[in-house]
Amino acid sequence: MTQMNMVKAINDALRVAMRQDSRVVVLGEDVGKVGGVFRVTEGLINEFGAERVFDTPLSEGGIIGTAVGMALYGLVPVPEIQFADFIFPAFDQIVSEVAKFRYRSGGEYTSKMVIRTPVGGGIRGGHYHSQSPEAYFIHTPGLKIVCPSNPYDAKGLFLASLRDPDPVLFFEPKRIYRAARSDVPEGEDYTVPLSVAKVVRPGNHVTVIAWGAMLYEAIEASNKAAEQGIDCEVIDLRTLWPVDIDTIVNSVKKTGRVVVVHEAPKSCGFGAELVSLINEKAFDYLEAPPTRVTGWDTPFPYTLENDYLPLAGRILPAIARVAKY
Amino acid sequence: MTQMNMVKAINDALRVAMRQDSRVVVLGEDVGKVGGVFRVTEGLINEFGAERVFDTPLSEGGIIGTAVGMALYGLVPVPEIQFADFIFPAFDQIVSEVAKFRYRSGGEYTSKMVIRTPVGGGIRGGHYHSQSPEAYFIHTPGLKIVCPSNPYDAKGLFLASLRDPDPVLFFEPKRIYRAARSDVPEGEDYTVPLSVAKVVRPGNHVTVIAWGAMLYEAIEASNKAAEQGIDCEVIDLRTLWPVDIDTIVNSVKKTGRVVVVHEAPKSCGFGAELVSLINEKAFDYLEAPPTRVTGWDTPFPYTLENDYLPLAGRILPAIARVAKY
Amino acid sequence: MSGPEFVLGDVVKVLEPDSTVHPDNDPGLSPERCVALYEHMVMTRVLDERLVTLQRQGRIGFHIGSMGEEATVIGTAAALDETDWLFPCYREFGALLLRGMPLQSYMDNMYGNGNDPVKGRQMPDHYSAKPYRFGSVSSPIGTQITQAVGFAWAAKLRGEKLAAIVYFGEGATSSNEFHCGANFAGVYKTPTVLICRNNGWAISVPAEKQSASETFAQKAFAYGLVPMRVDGNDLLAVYKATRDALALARAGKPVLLECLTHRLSGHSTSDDPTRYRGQEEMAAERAQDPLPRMRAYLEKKGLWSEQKQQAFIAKVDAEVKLAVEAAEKAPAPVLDTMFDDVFEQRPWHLREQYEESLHAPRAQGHGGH
Amino acid sequence: MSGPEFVLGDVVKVLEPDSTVHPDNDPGLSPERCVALYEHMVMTRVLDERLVTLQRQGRIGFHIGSMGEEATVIGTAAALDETDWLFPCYREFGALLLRGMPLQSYMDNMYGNGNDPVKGRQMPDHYSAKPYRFGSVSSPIGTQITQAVGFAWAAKLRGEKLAAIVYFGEGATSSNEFHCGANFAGVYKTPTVLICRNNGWAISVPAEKQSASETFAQKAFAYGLVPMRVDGNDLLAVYKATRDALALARAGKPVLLECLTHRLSGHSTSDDPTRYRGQEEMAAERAQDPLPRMRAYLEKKGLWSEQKQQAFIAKVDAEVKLAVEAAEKAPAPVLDTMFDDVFEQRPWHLREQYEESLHAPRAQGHGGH
Ligand SMILES: Cc1ncc(C[n+]2csc(CCOP(=O)(O)OP(=O)(O)O)c2C)c(N)n1
Ligand SMILES: Cc1ncc(C[n+]2csc(CCOP(=O)(O)OP(=O)(O)O)c2C)c(N)n1
Ligand SMILES: [Mg+2]
Ligand SMILES: [Mg+2]
Repeated sequence: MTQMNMVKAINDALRVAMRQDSRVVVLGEDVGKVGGVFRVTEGLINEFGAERVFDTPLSEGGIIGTAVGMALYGLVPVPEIQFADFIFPAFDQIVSEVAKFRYRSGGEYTSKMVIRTPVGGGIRGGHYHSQSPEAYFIHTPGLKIVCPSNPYDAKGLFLASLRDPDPVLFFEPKRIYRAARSDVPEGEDYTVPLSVAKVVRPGNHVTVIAWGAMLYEAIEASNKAAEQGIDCEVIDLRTLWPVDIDTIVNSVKKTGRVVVVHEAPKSCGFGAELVSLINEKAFDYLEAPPTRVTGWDTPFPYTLENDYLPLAGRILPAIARVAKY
Repeated sequence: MTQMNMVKAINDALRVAMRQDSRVVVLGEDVGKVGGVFRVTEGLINEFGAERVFDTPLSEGGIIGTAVGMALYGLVPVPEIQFADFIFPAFDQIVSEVAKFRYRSGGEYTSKMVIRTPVGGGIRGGHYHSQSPEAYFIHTPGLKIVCPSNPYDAKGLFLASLRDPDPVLFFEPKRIYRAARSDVPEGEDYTVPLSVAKVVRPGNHVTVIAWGAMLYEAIEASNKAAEQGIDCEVIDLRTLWPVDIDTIVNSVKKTGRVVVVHEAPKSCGFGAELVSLINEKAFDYLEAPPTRVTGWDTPFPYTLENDYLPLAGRILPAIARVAKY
Repeated sequence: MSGPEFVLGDVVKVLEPDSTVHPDNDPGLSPERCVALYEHMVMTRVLDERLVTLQRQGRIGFHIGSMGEEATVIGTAAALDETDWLFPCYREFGALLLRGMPLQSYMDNMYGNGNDPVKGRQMPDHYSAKPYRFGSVSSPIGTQITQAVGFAWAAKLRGEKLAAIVYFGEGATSSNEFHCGANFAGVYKTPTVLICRNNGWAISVPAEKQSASETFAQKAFAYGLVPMRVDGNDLLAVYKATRDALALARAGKPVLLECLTHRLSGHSTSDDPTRYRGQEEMAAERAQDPLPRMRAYLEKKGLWSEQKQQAFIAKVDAEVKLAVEAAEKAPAPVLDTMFDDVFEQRPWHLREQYEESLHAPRAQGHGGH
Repeated sequence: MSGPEFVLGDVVKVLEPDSTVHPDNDPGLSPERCVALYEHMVMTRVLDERLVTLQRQGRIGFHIGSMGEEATVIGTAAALDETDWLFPCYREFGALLLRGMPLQSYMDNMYGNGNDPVKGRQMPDHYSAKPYRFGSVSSPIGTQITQAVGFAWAAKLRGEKLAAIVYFGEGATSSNEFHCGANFAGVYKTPTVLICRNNGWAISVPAEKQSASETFAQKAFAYGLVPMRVDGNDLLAVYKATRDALALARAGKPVLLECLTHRLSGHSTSDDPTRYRGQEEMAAERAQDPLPRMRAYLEKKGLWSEQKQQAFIAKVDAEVKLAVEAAEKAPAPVLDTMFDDVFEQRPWHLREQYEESLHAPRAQGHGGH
């Protein structure tokens, strides 16, 4: 086992995958010599050559569109979108093509790929280097959405995503790219299964659902809540869609109280779906209104970034409110 | 008053607006001589000339991008996207630019426009001529979303949208373009205010929330429910965002039971937001889990279209279930 | 220091209106092949007419045809090697059938019935046909272009010797996807031929309003592609140009091939072209119909006759009639199929939704016919 | 029948390395104007260096500069009439200041403080400046191109005699928005000059991998635009070419103007160019620095000297120091501003969210400094 950060762990996952399966190719802006602006693809071009790692033109539509073609051929492309905020020029290809290809072709074709992209705030990136666009893609039938919170999971979830038969959007929380460290078996192959959430802190009073970078805020708030005698159960979703509904429902049946945390704007965010699912499946157990602590319904600001993000300071009062309801 | 259908009513609204304000221009694919594939812009080019009504190249990104530029200049563009399914090539301009322009420029610039586009199923259009993408835009701070259910409202809401200072997406439910008829004061100027919902059927047992074409299904189901002794209150949202929360909450406080209906896929659809808002604002009044009757989480199918849509036959059992809970 | 100069080549032509053949460009097709391709054009035309009627009768929901563009569609597809791939726009059912898709499957797709290879999920004329090395029709304009380029790029990376052709209209050159696709083709030198069917119209928008570029072919210069133009109403010229283009593409020089043709009908059964086109102009275009042009050539060579024409049409009519009957008899897709293929396996939420759908009363108006 | 031929014009040049001036192209700027523009280039350079230092010291979050591209940025902006509009990419702070934005406002933007005209909402170097007929910087590549075209189109429709120029890098020519914008400019003959700053790199991707087109200017042929190329390190040539381009654009012939220049730094303060560039190559580019070139010319004409240079730099340094001090003293934006300008008025949900935010403890790490 080696201690590594998330950047290194995903890099290691890519190496393992590419060594094992020559159909895996990496493409995107600056993924070659520079190894990506966050260095996630560092060194891949040296190991696997310019026939499997491509610096592309500045064209997200071209990256995803050609990746679809590669997938139709039978390769397993891993396109990188430099920041999730720049996925929108490729939105038509993702929503109209990647998501619908298997369905519309009666199962003849699949557009299997894993689209990697850094998401979320925390690097002082302002509107356009901070967004968390998961809700758009969850609302689009045909896509799976993953967001790891630590290096071990990141590697295992990436390898599971790659082997899953369906297209996956792999969201990398850039705030913890280097901050989160864990033991990761370097060069080894293992998977962390999709659609299986993880109870990272068991508890009985309030269920706190989070993922990615905000998981740490949820844990911090829960630890503070414990000082007030509130015993939180914190769930790391890991896969956002299809979500592990059983883990959520089991927890809520126990606690009757829920706080959902995410960075994306509140309205029509994934939090809304989670609240609705909990209503559908555990209404009779609810002791308090499921509560969302999220980014505000504004563009992501620059200077006030830390007032925008749903950090522990904002989660804690929500936990307290829900616990006391 | 003249009886007219929704196509004619919106056409009339455009005429009224263009006569009154020379800054209003219309642009889009086939909006000129042909008057749009649904004829909503019919005759405008004759009355207002090729200097105010533009047949554009096949480029939704170009349509919205140049419309932003026109708006920055001070015109009030009314771009048409031929089908809402084809809005995605312009997604970056809408999400990154239209929605954020006022905010990011500190209020210096606005990108005021009304984007018109036909939405929803009912014309046997399959995946790509049937979608209802409202949730994507509600999740994007900075946009207002309108969807009328009848010709009178369509005209009044359009004129209100045009005069509102913020960018509006005006979704026209194509299933009822010609089927819905009402008295509309032709050539006259009037507005129906944004963000004001309408109780179209008062009732005491179950609140049914709908809009656009599905409103009629909600009413039909409610009428059938009445035969079973269930008295539904049906709300036509008219403006989806910012939603008229008071009308919803007042109704739910009375009924304690809610069914939300929409055509878009269920997961992360606008129904989820409504359920969550109701939880936040009327939890203590809820007698049953708020229930969603929506399009399934699949691409929109062709032959089985009527099994996909949340028609009255699917709404009725949901009402009954919620009423009996 | 001066920049590069560009010269756009001639428009490739083979068959003069008087049926003489330009010897330099003659692709040298055998008489049998010429007849077979002509027959295929006629079959496409007959199908087109019949499908429009079925739509007018309310028996199918929609049709988008290739009337007037048969030489372009069939001439390009005929030039492919067996191992090559074809990525369609939506007017290429002639190519689909040429590649081997049975007429019955096509007709089932037109009805969206339970036998439709795409399970009744898409509108008519939105076929997929992987067994025939034929892509999947998608309505959003242009998306197939980047995909074809990516496919050819992948084949090249894997050392497989194939080329891919991709169709789109001149209107589609305005799309994001044309730009992305052409650019990637140029940069990665993918074995791709981009086939622009310039039929002069994007629904009601004429080509002159689509782009201020003098020709569509010259857009190639923006991407390092080879520009070519061909008389798209001339089957032999289209065949010849496509062969040449494929040879270039295989040699690492992707081509943008503009086929000059006409749309001798409305955009689709939903369109009424008289709202935006003059009668005279349409008549002038009908005079350039690729079918009589090829027929005159075959007749001059003694390979075709009025009698053969009648007999062939009768044969096609009979086949189409049978296919229609079978398509109309086929059951609608079962409810189950609505929830399949979203993912390879149904996750819990789709299992639940399927269960829920079983309890709902079936709505009226199923089955597409 | 033959297609059109294209000839790409020469690369416009005025100032030879030995400071002789090509008489045909000399724009005939007054000595005062020449000095003023040179001074402006120097000021930009000094600012660039100072801002990089501030970023390294952690006092500002980010900077994206124009080192090496000063002649391109300032030469183009200087050629505008007062009434013309300018739509920036993100390296045009030199143009911003030339148009009249006070240095202090720019510095406040770099700090995202409470005096920042865009209220601390965007990253540094993402300014908006409507009072100066200057657009709004947006990170997503290319979006400003269609906007500039739409703006110029609107002005033309309203009969206002103005032109709009829009900046973007050669990398941005691959974006959807370049394609849409260039196409609409051609079709509607908008008074727009599309300025491609070809600095050879899109972060780490070299221009040769960006497009297989031999030049970026020739992409004009795809859209019916006029192609022009200019030595982007030659202030006088850039000025001259832009004046010519503006005249064409005003006459209904929009121009794609490629400025050949170099990025003499990393992409931004986040980038480390040594990872992908050789020392020699970078040194060769530094030898083409536009500043010494213009300085030599001025010195030869007796308009400049080492003494003037020192004095001017000292003056700028002092101004920058003051601006930095003031920016650092300014308060951070108040919480309130986070909820303003999403809509013209706050709807209920933003009123509620604002209330909620007041009750939350303020997080650590505000204020950008
Ligand atoms: C992204 C998108 N926008 C609009 C449409 C609607 N539409 C369908 S076909 C068409 C015109 C296409 O013209 P062209 O590319 O010339 O092809 P042709 O139909 O002439 O073969 C339009 C506007 C669409 N399908 N997709
Ligand atoms: C849509 C989009 N994709 C990617 C990026 C990340 N990015 C920022 S600048 C840049 C390179 C731009 O190169 P070029 O257009 O040549 O301009 P230059 O920086 O050289 O002036 C990239 C890839 C972005 N901002 N927007
Ligand atoms: Mg066409
Ligand atoms: Mg560059």
